[in-house]
Formats: sequence, structure tokens, C-alpha cells
Amino acid sequence: MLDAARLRADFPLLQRQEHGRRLVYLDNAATTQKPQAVLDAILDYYRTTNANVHRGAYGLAIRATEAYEAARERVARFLNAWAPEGVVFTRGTTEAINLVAGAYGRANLRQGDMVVVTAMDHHSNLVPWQILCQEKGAVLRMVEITEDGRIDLSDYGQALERRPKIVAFPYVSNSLGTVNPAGQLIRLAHAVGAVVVVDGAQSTPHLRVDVQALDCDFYACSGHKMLGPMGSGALVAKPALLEAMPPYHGGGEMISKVWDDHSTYNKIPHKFEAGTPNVEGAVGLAAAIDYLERIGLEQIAEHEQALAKAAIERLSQIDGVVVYGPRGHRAGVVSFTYGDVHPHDIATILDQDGICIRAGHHCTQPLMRRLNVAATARASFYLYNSLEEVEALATSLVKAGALFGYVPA
Amino acid sequence: MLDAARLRADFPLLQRQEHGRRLVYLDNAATTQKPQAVLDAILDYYRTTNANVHRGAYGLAIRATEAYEAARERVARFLNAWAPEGVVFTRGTTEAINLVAGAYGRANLRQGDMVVVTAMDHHSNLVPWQILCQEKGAVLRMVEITEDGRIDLSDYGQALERRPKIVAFPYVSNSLGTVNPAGQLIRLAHAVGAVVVVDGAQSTPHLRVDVQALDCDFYACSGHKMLGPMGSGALVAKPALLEAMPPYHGGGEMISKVWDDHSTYNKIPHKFEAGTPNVEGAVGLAAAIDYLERIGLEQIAEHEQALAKAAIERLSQIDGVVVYGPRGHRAGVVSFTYGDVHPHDIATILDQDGICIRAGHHCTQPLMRRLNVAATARASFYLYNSLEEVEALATSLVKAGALFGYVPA
Amino acid sequence: MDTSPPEPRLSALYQELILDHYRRPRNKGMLEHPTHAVSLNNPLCGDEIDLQLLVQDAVIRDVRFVGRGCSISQASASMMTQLLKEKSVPQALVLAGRISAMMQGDAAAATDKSLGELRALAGVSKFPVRIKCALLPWNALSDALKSSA
Amino acid sequence: MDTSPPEPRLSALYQELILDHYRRPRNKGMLEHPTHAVSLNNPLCGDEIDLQLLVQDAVIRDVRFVGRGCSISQASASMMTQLLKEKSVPQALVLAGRISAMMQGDAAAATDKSLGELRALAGVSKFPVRIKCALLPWNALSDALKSSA
Ligand SMILES: Cc1ncc(COP(=O)(O)O)c(C=O)c1O
Ligand SMILES: Cc1ncc(COP(=O)(O)O)c(C=O)c1O
Repeated sequence: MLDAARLRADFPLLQRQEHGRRLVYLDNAATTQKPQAVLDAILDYYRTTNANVHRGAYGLAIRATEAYEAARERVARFLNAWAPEGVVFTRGTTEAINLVAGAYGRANLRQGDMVVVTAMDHHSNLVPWQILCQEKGAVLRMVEITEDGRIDLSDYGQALERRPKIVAFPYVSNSLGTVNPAGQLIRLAHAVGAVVVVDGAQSTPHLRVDVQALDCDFYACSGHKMLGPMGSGALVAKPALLEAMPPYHGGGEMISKVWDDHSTYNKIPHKFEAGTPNVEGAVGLAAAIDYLERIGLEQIAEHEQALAKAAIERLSQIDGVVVYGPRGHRAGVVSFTYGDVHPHDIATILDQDGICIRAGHHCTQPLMRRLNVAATARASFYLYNSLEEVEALATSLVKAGALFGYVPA
Repeated sequence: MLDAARLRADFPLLQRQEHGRRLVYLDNAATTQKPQAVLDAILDYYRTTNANVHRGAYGLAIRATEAYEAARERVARFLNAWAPEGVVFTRGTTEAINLVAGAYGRANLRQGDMVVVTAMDHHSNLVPWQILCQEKGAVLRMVEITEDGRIDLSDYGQALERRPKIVAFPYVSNSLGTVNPAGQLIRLAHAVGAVVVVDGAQSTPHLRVDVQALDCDFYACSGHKMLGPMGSGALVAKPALLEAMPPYHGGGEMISKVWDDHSTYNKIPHKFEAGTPNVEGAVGLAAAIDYLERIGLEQIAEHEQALAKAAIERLSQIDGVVVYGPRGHRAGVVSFTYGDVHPHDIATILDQDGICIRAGHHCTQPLMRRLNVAATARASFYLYNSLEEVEALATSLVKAGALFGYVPA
Repeated sequence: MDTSPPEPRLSALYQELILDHYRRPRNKGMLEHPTHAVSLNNPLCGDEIDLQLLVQDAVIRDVRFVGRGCSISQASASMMTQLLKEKSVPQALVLAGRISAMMQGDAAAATDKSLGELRALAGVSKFPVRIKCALLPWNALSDALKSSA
Repeated sequence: MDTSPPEPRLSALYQELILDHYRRPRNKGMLEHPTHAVSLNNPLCGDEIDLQLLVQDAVIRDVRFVGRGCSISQASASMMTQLLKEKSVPQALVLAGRISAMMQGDAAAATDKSLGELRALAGVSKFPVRIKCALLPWNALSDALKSSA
């Protein structure tokens, strides 16, 4: 496992106390804390380099443009993108998926066509497809999950028989921790001619991802979930698809020639980056990737799996706790309920011990219905979490039970 | 005038040298430098408050949500918005206008309807309307400008006779510095039943703006042009319009109930903020507003007008220099050409003296055609610029002329 | 930075009475012929309530609810239904205002006898994020009464 | 941080020869029967070029251009048209490669006699943002020759 105590020292916020207790931050699937290296990159950018990009003839603007494009190359290398111009910077996963639905989807989907999503998709990889299908008179098909929280491959196969135009799924589920067999799902979808959109919000921070090996068509991710700044993220796509797509937003920088009533558009990726981009966000994201790579994505994945395994074991010992999702291989996300103690109440009680967990539907309401719960409590781990923190979680949970006078049935 | 030297000390980047010379940053219409107070706000956010907003039951998430919503209230107060929920955070002006075109425009524009823009609009307030009109089979009508770079009010009146559904214009032109009579233009447009979209990218940083007094329907602005972080900005709108609009992006936080094939949506402004927002950007923007208000928008406007006046006078003394835009009341933007010395070459030469100006079409190609130039050089001022810098600009410009062996005709 | 020991505040929040209402909600169910009905949910945590009222001559004759959510929202709903019976509409709205004041930490409201058992929710004011849980049924009430006003 | 005095670099950039081509472009105009024609612009600064070629038996017999832009892009276009006449298509592509190398600061390219007057553009390599100005006509050339290959 990683030396979490040493890594923790890199994160200023984690040095704080909460309610007089050492802060135990276990809401990493929602957003992560930032290492000093990322804060330094942001500061350094504003102190030495800040200017608008792609337009200036002076030194500062050139350096800002270089920093921005170097960040694009950094993201491309990190995910083994097809080319740097296949990386479009966005505010995050949600915007990246909306870009695909709005530009690719709107141009290519016809009435009666089908879009396939899964019952474990985050609202951000579901609602854009609902809206698109409503607009186009297309059919949205939701693939069911198995008892233990995996994509039901036989239902997936049935959905593919209807030859969908677009298939969207999460690489890693933010509610269950399931690591989906992305490569296999993509091959099957391609075999019926579908274009595949992978929601990489939870895989990018925690696994070694190679989009070319996956062979997906679009891949979306968020910087703030991988130690980077808020407001940063990317859509990674096959360049030929981007080239063939109409633009997304209109504005500066995405154009070639602008006439009074029409325009021609710039090359990719600029065609999809209208207006002043968030250069700070891109530079900060690149610094976050540097930090992650120094530690090693394989090491991070291993560390988190060990924490998840320990958490599942430890929580399962508590009478009345139910843990959701697959038992075997999974990412560092552990969703659970505890008797009739509502997850929201659990979160409030744990907070008093300085432990931050999430309670709710985790933006996966269709999944919650299938689990037959209104909400779960969720602990999600990252490289700075430790086995001691798993223990603190369990101890505090027992206290919550006592406070509620919870008596296992 | 303001004490520019004292203010300059607040801006770390302005302490740098460029090519061994004191940095003279005159590209503020493109983006501005950031005071230490804004950098501190960003750092402080990540060191003490960072968490995902609107979803957490723990203290950190509550404080992050409070910081985010306090920033919204700060923006609302600054622009005298109708209500905080009439403020939607966006990446900047471009995204805000695309939101209006994509959500309001797409829902309300019909074939044969008209959208009115002006010949001085930035591509960001033109291309989204081109795309919308193409999609809808609507007519885009461009209002001409006068010789001295103002909106031609008689042509504007003629355009309004056709009863357009949407009228869009810039409060302040980023190429000419023209301050348009926004209140009057809005009253005239409302009289024929149009909805008015004001591009506030160049007014918000430099004038006291009161959207309720203006009585526009939508107002867009960018944080990075007003000392705030990149990736921050806002759409300010009449709440009733936002409430009646369909959503823009689908995803987390903008929903109320999500079913397998459809969803109901959250209240405004959340309906328009899908996914994790850029909390850092909002917090940094609020800090920038605090900084601007401490100095006073009226004082800032006055300071810039004095600089623009001096620059116009000084540059006009140089044989061969042509200054574009109105002579009288204008914002701190001065576009010019210098004989046959190409603006791009001017920018390169000035850069060697540490002077940063912009050269090009300034994302206003239709305007450039009307000025009958391919490009202009543009100096744009802010609160940290001084009369000495105007002088440095003029001196360096004369040098450029000499280098080109420019002999006035 | 808050350094007070957490436990006293937690046990003030999760009082016996609240847990009792949470586990054995009163007036749970649906009215056959409600004059007012409203569904409300909190999109952020997912808590929901369906509230039905039978109002005659501006008096609340009966009230029922069905809800899903945390102990605070469900206990608040249960206690609210008890308190509302036979109250006039104006009285009900005044009570809603008092509850809201109590959540803002208003000490007078927290000891206001007219609130009955609901005073047990006074501790919620120390947990800002939970205030909207306590107010969910009261917001549903206001919506319901507004919808016919 | 660069602290060298700026003037020497500037005068290396804006040589007499370059300003002469900028102000008196050679081969400006349109061909009547071009075999290849291409329009290219740099969306960021707005520079543009229309390039026409007359290629017979894989040899560039004639070449003309119309352009708008800065001194660097226009001088580069003018000098390019002079150099290309009677060059074979492969030769032209080799020259394009040499120019590109010169822009990357390749010293051998900067003294390569085959580039003729274009060596005057060597100073551009010190101004990274201007490199794309110098290469605009050459990119148009590559596009034109590709479009028929
Ligand atoms: C008048 C005007 N409108 C719109 C924009 C676009 O703003 P942004 O690039 O921040 O989206 C700008 C600045 O580039 C501008 O000056
Ligand atoms: C699986 C998944 N998809 C999409 C998202 C949306 O990401 P963002 O909010 O950064 O746009 C998230 C996180 O909230 C997620 O966990």
C-alpha cells in the first residue's frame, strides 16, 4: 500500500481539523482535495504567464498558449489519446457528455434510432441522452444490472440486437464501485455499429486508462475528481469523429471566417472550444496528472482496492450494515446502509467525528430504485486515505447505531 | 485619476519584466491580470473549504456550498440582478450567450422569425445566433454602424420594424470602445416585443452596471476580464424567463426526479448548472468584485477614460496613425493602424519593449470588413495602467515606424 | 473553528421523541377526499413527502402524509400533522413561520408552547444542512395552502 | 528570462529585403488556368493567402498569389513564388521542408543556398509566434500539391 501519511502531508486542506477532530475525508468520488503542487501550478500560472491564448503576438500570450497546449498534450499522453487535437477541454465530465449529445448526437440521431445507457449511469450520462431522445423521437434503452451490481451482459446483448446508434456507460460506477468490462462492452457495441461514449469520471482518477486500447469513441473526465482544479475536465475523442461533427458552442476561437450571416469553422480541437478557455484549469489539471503519475496509477488503484476490501470486511461485521455492489474486484467506492438509520443521519453523525462521507442518491436515482433504497451512505477512497481511517469510519458508525438505539432485527 | 502605481503593486504578474523591460500590459480587453487578493481567495478556498457543493451533509460541503452561494449573491448585488437565482454561473460570456441561444432561443424561435445583431458584435454574440437561425430557418439581421463606430440608430429602427424575436448587442465594443446607449436600445426593442441579450463582457469590468435599470432580459459577462479567475463568468437573467426555459445541459444537480426515460428539473438557477460547478471560479470572481468595489467602478471608468483620451491624443500626433471608434465618450479601448506597418508587426515590435497589445480582428471580422481593414492594433486599459504607459506605447510605436522605414504619404 | 464536544449537540438532535416519530409516524397514509394535496422533494438528498389536507371553513379538519427520508424530515412531518389538526389556515401559516424562526436559532420560538412537540426539533438549528430536512413538510404545507388561496 | 537587447533581433527580423517584398510583392495576381489553387487563412491573426499553381509534367511552370497579412507572411509568399518557378513538385516539397527546419532554428537550413532570398527569414525562428506567419504560404503550397496528388 502507499504511504498515505506521507502523501497526506502534500494536501493543505487535510491538515485541518473538523469539529476538533482530525479530518477524515472519504468523499473522493464527489471531489478530491488538491496537493500543494497543483495550488503552486495555479499560482505560478497567474504570477508569470497569464494572458489570453491563441491570439496574442506578445511574449506573455505566447507562453500562456504554450502552457495551455502543453496541458492538452499532457492529458493526451496520460490517457493515450489518439492525438492532442482529440482532447477538448471542458468544465468536466457533464459538459463533455453534453457536448457529445449536443454536437454528435443531434447531428447523427434520427427518429426511431436507439440510444443505450445503463441502470448504473450517473445522471450526467443519462439526462443528456433523455433530452436528445425526446428531441429526436429516438428510443432510450436502459440496460439492467445484476443482483451484485454489474451490468447485465445478457440484457446488454439484447439491447445491442436493436442496433443502437449510441451506447453510453460508466467505466466505473460512482455508486457501486463496479469496474465495468469496458473493452468487452465496446467491442460488442462496435460489432453492431454503435458509437461508444465512456463516462470516465470515476475511472480516470483511479485506474490506468488507455483510450486507444479501450477503443471507445468518446471518453469524458473531470479534473476536480483527480486532484485538479474545479472547472477543469476533458472530452477525449477519435479525431475523425470530431472533425465530422458540427460545432458545439459558437464564439471566438472556434471560427475560421465569419461573415455576416454564416461562418466557417476552425480545426479541431479549437472548433469545440469557443471563447476564452479556462487556461488555469488546464494547467492545474496537467500538474495533477504529473502528481498522479509520480505515484503511479497502478499503485493508486491497488491502494484503493485494499482500502475498499478492508472497509467492506469491517463494515460487514456490524450487524445491520448492508454493503452494495460487487464483492470482488471493484474501485474504492463503498455504498452501504445501516438498518433504519437514514444515510443522511449517518452522515451528520460521522461529520461530528470529522469523517466526511456522502449520503443520498449519488446522482443515480434509477440505480437507487433498483437497489430498492431511497439513499445510501457512501465512503470513497483516494491515495491519501489509510486503513486507520477505515477503522475510524467503522467506529463512528457503531456510535451512530447506538445513538439511534438501533437493534438489529 | 487612480494611483495606478499603488494598485499595480497588488498584481504579482505586473512586477515581472518582459525582455528585460518593465511590463506594460495593455491587453485588458482580452484578459486581465489578477490581484493577490484573488489569488488568496482561490488558495484559501482550496486550503479550507473545498468540497462538492449542494450535496454533502458534512461541514466542509456545507461551507463550500455557502461560499458558492455567497458568490452568487455577490454577483447579483454587484450587477443589481433581479434575484440571486437569476444568476447562472458559466465559464464566461461565450458560454452564457450560447446558453441563451441554446435554451431560450431554440425553444422560442420559429421559422421566419428574426434575430437582430450589430456589425460591432464579437463573434461570441454573433456565431451562436447564426447557428440558431440556420437551424430554425430564421433570419439574422445585422444592424450597421456609423462612420465613427456607433450603432446606426436609424438602421436599428428599421430592423426593429420587422419585429424581431431576439435583439443582441454589446454594451461596450471590444474593438472600438464604443459605449452603446444600452437603455435606449433595450426600450426600443421591448417596444416591438423583442427579448434583449446584452453582451456585457466589456462593460462589466469597466462601468457601473445595473441590469434592472437597463431592463435587459439577459446579460452575459466573464470573470477573467474583471480580475477574476479564468473559467468564471455569469449569465444574469430575469428569473421568470429562466423559469420558463427548458434546461441547457443535462446532468447532476439540475434535476429534481430522474426516471429511466425522462426527468423533472430543479429550480433555477440550479436547472442551468448541470454537473459540478467551478466553485473556485465563483469564489475568485466574488473576491475580484470585492476588489473592484473597494476602488469604485465610477473611479475605474473615469481613470480608463482619461487614459483612452490621452492615448488617442498622443497617437493621433504620429503621422500615419489612424484611430478607430468614437472620439467622445468611450471605454478604455483604443484600436488603431499605422500606415502600412501591419498590426501584427507592430505587436511584435512593441513586445520587445515589454509592451503587450493585441493585433488582429479581435473576434469582430464583420466589423473589420466595415472598417475596411484586415486587422487593427489595439491597446486596452485597466485600473493599473498609467499615463506613463500611454507614453511608452507612443514611443515604441514611433520606433516601429522607423524600423519599417515608414514615410507618411 | 468549532471545538465544542460533538456529543451533546448530537443527542439534542436525535432525541428519543424524534426517533419515536421517525419510527412510528403519526397520520401516515392518504386522505380519501383531500381538499389540498402536494408532493415535494428535496432534489439534493432525495427526501420526499406527499401531503394531503382536508380544509373546511378555513380549518384543517384532517391531514395525512406519506414520506421517505431522514429521521428529521419524517419526524417533522409526523409532528406537524399532529399539531395541525383543527387549526385554522392562518394559524397553520403562523406555526410554519414559528418553525422557520426556530430553525434560524430564534430562542423565543424554540420555547414557544404553541409548537408542542415540535420544539424537540430546536437542536436542528445547530446543523444548518439539516434545516431543510426539518422544513420540507412545512414547505409542502405552504405550497398546499397557497395552491388553493 | 530573456535579457538580451531587443533591437538586433528586431532588425534581423525586419530586414530591408523582407520589407521590400512586403511592399512590392512579386507574382501577385491570379493565374488564368491554374492546375492547383488553394485558399488558406490563419484564423487567429486573420492573415490569408490565395495561391495558384500551373504544374505541367510535375514541374511548377507558373505560380501566383493574392494575400493579406503581416510583412512576414506576405514577404514569405512573394519570395516563395520566385523560388518555385521551374522547380519540380518533389523539389518544391523539399524546399518546404527546409523552410520548416529553418523556422525550428536549424542552422544548416538557415545557410542553405537552395533557399535563395528566403534565408532572410531565418530571424523569424527567434519569434515563435511569427513562425506560422512565415509558414502560411508554404502550408498553402503543401495543401495545393496534396489536393492533386
Ligand atoms: C465584447 C465581447 N464579447 C464576448 C467576449 C467573449 O468572452 P469570453 O471569451 O470570456 O467568453 C469578449 C472577449 O473575448 C468580448 O470582448
Ligand atoms: C460516474 C460519474 N459521471 C459523471 C459525473 C459528473 O462529473 P462532473 O460533476 O465533474 O461533471 C460524476 C461525478 O459527479 C460521476 O461520478
